[in-house]
Amino acid sequence: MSLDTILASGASIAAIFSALMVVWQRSAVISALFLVLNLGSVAILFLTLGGEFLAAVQVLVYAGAIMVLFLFVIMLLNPAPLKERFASGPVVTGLTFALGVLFFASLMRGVMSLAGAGGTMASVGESYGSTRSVGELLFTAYLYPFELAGVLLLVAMVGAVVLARRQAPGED
Amino acid sequence: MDAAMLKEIGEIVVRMLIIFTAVFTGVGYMTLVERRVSAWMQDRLGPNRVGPQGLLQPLADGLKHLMKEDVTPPGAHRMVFILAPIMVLIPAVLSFAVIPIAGDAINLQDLGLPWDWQIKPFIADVSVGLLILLGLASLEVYGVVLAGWSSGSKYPAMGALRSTAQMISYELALGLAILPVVLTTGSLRLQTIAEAQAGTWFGFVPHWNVFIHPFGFLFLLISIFAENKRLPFDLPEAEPELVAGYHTEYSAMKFVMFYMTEYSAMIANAALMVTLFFGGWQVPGLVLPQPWMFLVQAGAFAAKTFFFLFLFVWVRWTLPRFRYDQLMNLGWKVLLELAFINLLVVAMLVAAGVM
Amino acid sequence: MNEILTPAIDWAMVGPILTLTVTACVVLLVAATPARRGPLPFILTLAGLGAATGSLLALWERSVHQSAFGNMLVMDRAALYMGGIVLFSALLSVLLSRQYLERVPAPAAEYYALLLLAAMGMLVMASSNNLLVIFMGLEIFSVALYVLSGITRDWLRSLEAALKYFLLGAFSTGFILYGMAFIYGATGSLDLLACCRQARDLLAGQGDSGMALVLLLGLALMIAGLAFKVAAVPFHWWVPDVYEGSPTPVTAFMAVGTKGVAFLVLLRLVTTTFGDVLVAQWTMVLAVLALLSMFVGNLVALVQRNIKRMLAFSSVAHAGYLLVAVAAGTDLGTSAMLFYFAAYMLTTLGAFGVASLVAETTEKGDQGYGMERYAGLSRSNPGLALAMSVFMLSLTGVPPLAGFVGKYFIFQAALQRGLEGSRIFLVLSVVGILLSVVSAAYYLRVIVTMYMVNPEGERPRVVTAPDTGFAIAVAALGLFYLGLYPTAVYDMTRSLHTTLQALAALWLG
Amino acid sequence: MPLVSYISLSAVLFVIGVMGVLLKRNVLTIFMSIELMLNAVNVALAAFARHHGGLDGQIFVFFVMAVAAAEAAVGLAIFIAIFRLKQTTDVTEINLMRW
Repeated sequence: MSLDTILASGASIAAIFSALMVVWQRSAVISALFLVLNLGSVAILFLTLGGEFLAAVQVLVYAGAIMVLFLFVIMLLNPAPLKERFASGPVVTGLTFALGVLFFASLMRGVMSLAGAGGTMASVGESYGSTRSVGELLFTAYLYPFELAGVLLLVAMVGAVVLARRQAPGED
Repeated sequence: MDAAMLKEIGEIVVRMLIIFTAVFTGVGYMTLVERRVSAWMQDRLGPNRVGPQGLLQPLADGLKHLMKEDVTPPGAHRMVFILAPIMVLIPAVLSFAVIPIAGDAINLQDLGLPWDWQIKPFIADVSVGLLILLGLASLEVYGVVLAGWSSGSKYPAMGALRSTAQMISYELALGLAILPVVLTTGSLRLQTIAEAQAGTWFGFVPHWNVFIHPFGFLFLLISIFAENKRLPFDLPEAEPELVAGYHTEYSAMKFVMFYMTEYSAMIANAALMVTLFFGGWQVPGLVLPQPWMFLVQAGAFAAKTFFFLFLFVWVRWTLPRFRYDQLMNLGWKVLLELAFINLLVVAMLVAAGVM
Repeated sequence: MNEILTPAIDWAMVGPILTLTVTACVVLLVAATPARRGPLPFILTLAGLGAATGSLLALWERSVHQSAFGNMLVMDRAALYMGGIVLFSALLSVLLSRQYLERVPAPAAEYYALLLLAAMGMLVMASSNNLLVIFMGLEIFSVALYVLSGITRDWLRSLEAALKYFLLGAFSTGFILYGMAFIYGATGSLDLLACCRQARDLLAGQGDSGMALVLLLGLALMIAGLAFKVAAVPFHWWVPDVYEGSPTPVTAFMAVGTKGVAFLVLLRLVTTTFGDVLVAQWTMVLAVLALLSMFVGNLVALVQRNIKRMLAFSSVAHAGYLLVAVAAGTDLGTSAMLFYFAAYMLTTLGAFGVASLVAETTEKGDQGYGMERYAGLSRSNPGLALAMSVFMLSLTGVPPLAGFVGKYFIFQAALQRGLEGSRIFLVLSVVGILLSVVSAAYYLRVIVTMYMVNPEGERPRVVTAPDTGFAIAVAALGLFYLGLYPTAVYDMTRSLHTTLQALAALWLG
Repeated sequence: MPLVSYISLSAVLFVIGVMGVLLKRNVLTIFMSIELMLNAVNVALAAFARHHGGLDGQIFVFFVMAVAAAEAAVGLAIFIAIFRLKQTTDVTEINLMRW
């Protein structure tokens, strides 16, 4: 086994475990912590897939900004842990589980077809996934969506301010 | 296990030993430096009894904390309470892994040691080193939030909320302040950035980024003060308001971890400033054979870093504290915009071919 | 360092999108000044929408296949047509909003800016030819609409709508994204043109055979995600709550815009990109979705006592009719769908516009969407009652209104497929026509209430501002125009199908 | 790891996320489950990109992150606004409207 395979397998196990814990935990804070662990494992998976820039951005943006925002809001609201683990009674929960298993089975039916000869990884050069190569694509071929991302962030910023701002008296 | 692999592991271990020993010694003695300098500024003596000039004081402090009772408050969330100090310390220490302390690798045989090992001047050679540093800095927030939350008490919670808001806010300005350097250097690898600052203008002005990007440096300096929650921005731990902020409820070794985090983050940030803006390990015009080159460069790096550490202490005991709204206004309404304008100007100059 | 050469930009092509973005930014700047309370944001918004429409029309006369940014943006006539519908509905919705915003606690300037940005996102999605751009457009307008539906943030009902819309919208985005990931995995490209070629090769047995299943999975997931956005059963649970809780002009715009661009993307996917691959599969899926939507929408609408919820379920039913047309996959189906959509836009905007006027605002939020509030409206506001009757009749599909003509085209397309031997389309058309008759019950109940039921106590006159009245009148008259003279628009939609096909032919060429 | 392992992992994560959305009653946890789904998509995209040897998938992941950030900002703002009016994050208690 190569180092990459060991790393990827370990990260996969950590990712699945932490994902399960996100759903299983009652307390939102603990869930968020496991989600951070999940994001970290996925960052390692990105590394094994040759996406070093992606891995750094995953840590920086996802773990470092988005999840911090999550935790910040959880702390601000400080909701009491809910007594029930799931929203509905055992029957509905069981049915949902059955639905999930069905969905998973149909997904896997498609996915397993990749197990054949076609599911190999292309060999890529040293610069694959480097900051420069990703950046160059972003500013040439993907310039248009890149600009759109700017608009999207503007929308989100305006929206967050509009919704969360405390209203000053006499304001419209 | 064959010899080659053994050699590789050995090299890594030596690298880590060198850098982490330096860091932890630095952390220990920074506590002493802070107390002595503050005493000096306030016309006191400070701790000078344990060892000559109080040099053994950090050891004594460590021993004392080890033997103290470790209290977990009744309202605390036990697991997270224990996890928080670890989560805050690890990223702070990890950030040293990508900072280069000298130019070229050194062979242990040059030092008169029997092993033919090449010791690189950094632990990990990462092409996105700067991003990793920023990422680790943002991960430090978790420990803070969790410490405040898990203590199950009001003051830590308030302190943690303040810290988080402050750290998130100033992270943006910090990133924007650094970007001009990346723009002119064209790399996120710290060693490349340091190497790019070799040489001098007119034979005596070193080719350091601080002379190219003075504003960037200024903004970075201010953001770092805020990131580290040092005076004049130590609102999260403002004693008169919040006892000790997010780590109010911590005692013994867990408290030491927070304390160590504060100082190692300080050292890391000072080293970052040196690497980005003050030529890193560069000593202009110096050419020496190995191993002297390595040692002098490492020494120069340490000296430059210490200068900034001293600045941190100096400022702490000189300036009064801001109000919290002033702090937020400065971050969001002044620093962010200025840093952005600075970046825009540099970008235009680069595009125009001036830089 | 080697230079990075940024691509040349065709400014005319991004004209409509850019105009909307810039206008939104200007409105946001105005929001920072005292002028935010005046009429300036409203006027600027109208001007921006007008300018965007102008630049859209200017593009219409250019060649049929115009693209920019390496085919990421394709302003073909289908995109322009749907873009026109989006802009027109934004225009009407803004006209309806001004009076509404005076009595509800919402920041008007930000409201207009977000509405403009939502329209911009819809234009992006309608004109995109790349999975990534489709996704970005979808997200821009979705995020803007999440905010808009909760913009009256002192009302729990509105925030509840925002919450539900947000959670379910983000959930469905996950499905669309996963579908995109699989399509990318199977074809190796995000560009619909390249996907199109690769998909044909895959299905023809060239390339990696394992990928065919992955492609099918991707398409299925994307259809499921888009079915969320167009509010098709069984992905419709969010619709009644979100439509009821959101500010009414936002509901109108949301119902039209989201559906329009989602349907266009669906159309592009199934008729152009995967037009002759996996046909049996996607036809069946869409047909089943259509059948369920028509059933559930019409039957649940029967028992609604709240006009907004009734219109919400009616919109589910209409999503069903539109899906029938898409499923047909023929040129008749495509043009019927596009034509029906124009009629749907006018009725929806008009009906929600009247609903927003008749409602009254209290501390806790909008009240008075109950059916009983329409009692006696014919006496207090005869014009409004007449307009509402027109909308209800058009929704039912009564000649000579546009709704009738649209339904006629749709069921004609379905029947044609049915007569060619596809049994499911026979079922679809028969069921659809029967359910249309059933739907008359709840649409006519509104008219009956307005004209024949006496109100309890005095029915106060509803005050209609000139701009609101104008918007409603335009919608009502437009229905007559489309119903009496459908040829102009129908010919246009016929030609749109040709451009979509021509595009595919050009790609495969 | 071969491609099929990565995609299987992504499917597992995606289904866990879907289950979380359907089963949980805390809005924050539901939103976190949605983030899990997006993460699963990211794994699939990066793996497919590596499979094809192109970078388009990685670029897509980058945009998904931007979108996740935008959604987080708006979503959390909605949660805060609701919490301000009604002190709860329990979806089953946010139910003014019923049919």
